[in-house]
Amino acid sequence: MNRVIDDPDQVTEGTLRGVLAAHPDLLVATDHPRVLRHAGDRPKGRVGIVTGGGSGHEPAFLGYVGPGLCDAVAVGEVFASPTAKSFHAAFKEADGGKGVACLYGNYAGDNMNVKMAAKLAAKDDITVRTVIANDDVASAPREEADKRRGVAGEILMWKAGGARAAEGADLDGVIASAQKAIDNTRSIGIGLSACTIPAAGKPNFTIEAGKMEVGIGHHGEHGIAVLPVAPAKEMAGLMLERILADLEFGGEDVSVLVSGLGATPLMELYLLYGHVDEILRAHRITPRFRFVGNYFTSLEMAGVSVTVTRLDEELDRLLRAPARSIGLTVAG
Amino acid sequence: MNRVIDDPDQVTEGTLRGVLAAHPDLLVATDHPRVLRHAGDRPKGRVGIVTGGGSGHEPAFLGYVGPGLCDAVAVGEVFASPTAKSFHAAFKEADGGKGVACLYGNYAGDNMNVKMAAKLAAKDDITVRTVIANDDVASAPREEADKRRGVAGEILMWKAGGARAAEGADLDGVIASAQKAIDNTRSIGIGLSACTIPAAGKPNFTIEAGKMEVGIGHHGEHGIAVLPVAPAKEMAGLMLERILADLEFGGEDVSVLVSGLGATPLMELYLLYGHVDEILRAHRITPRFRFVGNYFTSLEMAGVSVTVTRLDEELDRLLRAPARSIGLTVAG
Amino acid sequence: MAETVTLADAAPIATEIGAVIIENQGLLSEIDGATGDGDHGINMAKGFRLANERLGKKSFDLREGFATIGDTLLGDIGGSMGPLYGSFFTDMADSLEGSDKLDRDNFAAMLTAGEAGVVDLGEAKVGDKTLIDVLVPARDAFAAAAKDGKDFAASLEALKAASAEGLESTRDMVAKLGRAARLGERSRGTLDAGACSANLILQALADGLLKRLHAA
Amino acid sequence: MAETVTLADAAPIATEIGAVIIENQGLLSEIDGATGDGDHGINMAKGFRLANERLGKKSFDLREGFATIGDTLLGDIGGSMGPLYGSFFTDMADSLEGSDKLDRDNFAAMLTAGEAGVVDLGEAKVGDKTLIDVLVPARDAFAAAAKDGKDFAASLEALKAASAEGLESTRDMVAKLGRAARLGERSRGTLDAGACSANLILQALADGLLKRLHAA
Ligand SMILES: Nc1ncnc2c1ncn2[C@@H]1O[C@H](COP(=O)(O)OP(=O)(O)O)[C@@H](O)[C@H]1O
Ligand SMILES: Nc1ncnc2c1ncn2[C@@H]1O[C@H](COP(=O)(O)OP(=O)(O)O)[C@@H](O)[C@H]1O
Ligand SMILES: [Mg+2]
Ligand SMILES: [Mg+2]
Ligand SMILES: [Mg+2]
Ligand SMILES: [Mg+2]
Repeated sequence: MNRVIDDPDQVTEGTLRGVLAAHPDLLVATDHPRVLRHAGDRPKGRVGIVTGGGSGHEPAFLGYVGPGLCDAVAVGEVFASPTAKSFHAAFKEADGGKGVACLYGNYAGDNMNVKMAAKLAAKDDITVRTVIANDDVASAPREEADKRRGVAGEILMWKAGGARAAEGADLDGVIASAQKAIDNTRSIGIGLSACTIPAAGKPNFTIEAGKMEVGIGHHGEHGIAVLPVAPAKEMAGLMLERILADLEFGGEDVSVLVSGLGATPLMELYLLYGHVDEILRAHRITPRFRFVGNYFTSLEMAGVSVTVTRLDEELDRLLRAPARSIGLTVAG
Repeated sequence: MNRVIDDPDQVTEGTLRGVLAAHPDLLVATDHPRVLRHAGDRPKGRVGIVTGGGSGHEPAFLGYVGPGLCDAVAVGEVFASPTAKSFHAAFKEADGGKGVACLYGNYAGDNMNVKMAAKLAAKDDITVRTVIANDDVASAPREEADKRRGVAGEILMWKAGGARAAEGADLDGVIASAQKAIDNTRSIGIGLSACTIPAAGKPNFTIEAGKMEVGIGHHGEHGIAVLPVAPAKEMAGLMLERILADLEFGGEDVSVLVSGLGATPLMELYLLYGHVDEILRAHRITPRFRFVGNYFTSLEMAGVSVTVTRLDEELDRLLRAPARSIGLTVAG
Repeated sequence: MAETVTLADAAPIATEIGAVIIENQGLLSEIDGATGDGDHGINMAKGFRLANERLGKKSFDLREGFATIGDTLLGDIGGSMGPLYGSFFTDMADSLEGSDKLDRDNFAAMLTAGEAGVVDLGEAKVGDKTLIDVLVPARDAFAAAAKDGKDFAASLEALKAASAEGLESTRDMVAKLGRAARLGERSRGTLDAGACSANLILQALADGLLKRLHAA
Repeated sequence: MAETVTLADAAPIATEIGAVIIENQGLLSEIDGATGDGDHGINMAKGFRLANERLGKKSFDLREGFATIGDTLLGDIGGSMGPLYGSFFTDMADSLEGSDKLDRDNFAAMLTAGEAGVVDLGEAKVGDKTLIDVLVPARDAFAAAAKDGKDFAASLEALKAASAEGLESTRDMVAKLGRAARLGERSRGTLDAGACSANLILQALADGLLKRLHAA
């Protein structure tokens, strides 16, 4: 894999330097080198939103910091949780006196670091509450939904939580909306090629040519089946079958997000979206919000993820609210 | 290469179906299956903007149709010029009685098809004038600038031309601004891996592991040198050296666009941008507009392109003007 | 030996040309692969297959046949071949407007119109290693034979020979236009793909007419 | 044989632990590679290298040494190891607050505090195939020996034996937590990487104390 990097151990530093240079209007550095904050005023008199996770998933996580979304982000090494101190520093950056909602994904490292960070924040009298995204239906059976990983559905959680905080809701309200967003969201991915952590220099999993891994995780975690690569239409069918069975859909409208995992051309994402749209409509489900692009990636992994969110009036309002960030902009 | 497609001969159809399903607010089908038009009102009493080119470069070209950008697009097969009739149909869709500016890239097929289409349009009493992007400094020496290919710099041309048309300029004015944008724009790419046209099934060029092709074209056209993969900092240096020598920069501010070619992770694009920014500033050149992402791709080719546009007051105004499209949105 | 063929009688030649191109799809792509991107056969066969499909559904004379081919290439084949051969057939059809038969003189005019359409669009010159290196000598040989007083059939034989020679002449040329141009000297030593398809087209056209002239 | 070691005298143990981890970086990664993602050695060595660098620049006693290790792991090592071992060392350091020496009783309390920090955060149970499978039996063996009236040194020897056994016990376990858990039955048959690093840490700690108890 030929890459655009310098020292493989310094890719995260280099990425942050570039992001800050490119988006001074959106993101600023903080005293903590692995924490970025929204360039606007600090949240004052409203709930602050923090997220964080390993790098290599860009535009996640830092790409979802901005007005109407997150206030600060803790940035980990490639595919590794940020440190407890990073999360703690992010909490301090995002605190405006009304508490902090930490909205992140369900991975062991993140869970532990956030827990430690919340302990540290408590000493500063900062109230931190969390919503832990677990939208990946392939990562555990429904009875063990609390073991499921968070994937691209986190974006919906950030959007809902961020919009609710912007509306001036208190911490309970923000947490409730973010939790509602993720509770109504299901995702699943298909991997078509492996990816390589630059510092490791070789992939730590493989997907053979001609095979696809259904249910793959965002770091190459094993999925639920390795099958011969199917036509896009069948891929869409396979993915939606899982999602719709899990979501107990009752005819509501939905938001649909099709994300590339890194190396899959945009044309293929749109091609897949066409099938997803058709299948949903055949189930009398109407995609009211439609996102297609590289929203949550895994370095140069080829593949796609599909995320469906069941909408109610509140979620509709929150998704429609204005927001601006690298990864997602909703015009006001 | 595992892909998300159905019939390899039908990828363009599938892509268009998905795009139309995903963005009914932005794009609508026309009587011609390979022409999309902006979903808003047809341009009336103002100049219409048309572009077109082969597919596989998404979000180019169809991703730059929208308010403040292009009015209609002709879509070719993967990496192949749209037909003369497609361009002709796009001209008809974009004509609002004040003539059509066809802003496209310098490739033999596109040149011929646009020329034929303009002849056909003349019979309908539609005036068509063209600006032919030739921003790729690596594709011919400066003395033969008219042989140079159009690459990601086309986006600046569309933005300038589209903004000028929205301002209500006449065809001469729109053409002059689009031409000025491209005349002040230089691009160069580095390829890190080959890509495969789905219908062909195998790449028609190769880039070895550990090698990079400096100056590669958007379809894998040969560049100016095949070198061992260099650190990102050196890549940035190599690319800017060519661009700055060609642009005869006199201290003005610039717009910088770093685009991935398809399979290069966003984190690497930002990492590269950090170096580009630093080098430009060391040359006392200030990046006033900064775009980093997959703006103009080549299927799943790994690599990057850098595009620098020298700004004057007019170009600054036109780049700042509101626009909305899949590929580029500028808030009003 | 007849000196004219009605456009109605010559109609099948339109689809015969397509058949020859489709038959030689692999060859054309192979030749293109040596110096270009190896898709010339695909591009050409796609266009002529579509044209022949359309022609299969209606009755037409040779002018209408050429018009349909031209239209199909312009409407359905992008890249360079669509407009170049599209113009070739469209402009040939246009030149037959008002005629109901082909003779030595309007055939010469027809070829000239087609060739002019290609040059007008592609701006290729003889020696650039393109289909022009077949079209120009073939047209010139026909015109010269006609000027020498040769009959239609004999002039067509002259065209056939010059067309084949034109194709062969591209072998030693360095490509100046199209994808092969970037290879510079390395493009020398192989035939040009477009010249090859042009030769197939002209041979099929001439053979079709000769057969009908002889039969009459 | 002494029954106490001052925290000042014991200070070098803090960096000795780091040295052992750094030395065994390859081994730890190799073991992790069998069932996990093969980075345990990298993660651990990175943390302890940083901690030892920091300790190299100041004077400290064992409590301060552990506090620096804990702080470094929490501040500079993400993933699971940062918080787990970070808590382990931070909570051990906290338990020594107000003491200036280690004896059998406050050593037992210290170990208990460290182990509790890890369990509190990671919620692992004995048998889950994690570092807990070393920490718990080692702590229990020390406590049992102490209860039996064994002196500090003898209790440390009991800890060393139990720690090694604990590590070995992970070989036949099926992982229930962490990356290895997804392998299910396939995780049986190899040691656990975290258990291996925990054993290295406890052995180095015990050896360091034994050396100083014997020397006194
Ligand atoms: N400007 C031109 N004028 C005439 N013929 C041309 C021109 N450019 C290219 N050609 C012909 O096109 C042929 C290649 O056609 P084809 O492979 O179908 O298109 P592409 O080069 O786009 O892949 C060449 O062999 C050459 O004969
Ligand atoms: N919840 C937990 N509690 C205690 N130890 C754990 C827990 N989860 C994982 N571990 C330990 O972590 C070790 C792996 O560490 P390491 O490879 O550094 O991190 P990662 O699994 O994130 O790559 C495992 O061998 C196991 O001993
Ligand atoms: Mg070709
Ligand atoms: Mg081609
Ligand atoms: Mg590991
Ligand atoms: Mg790891």
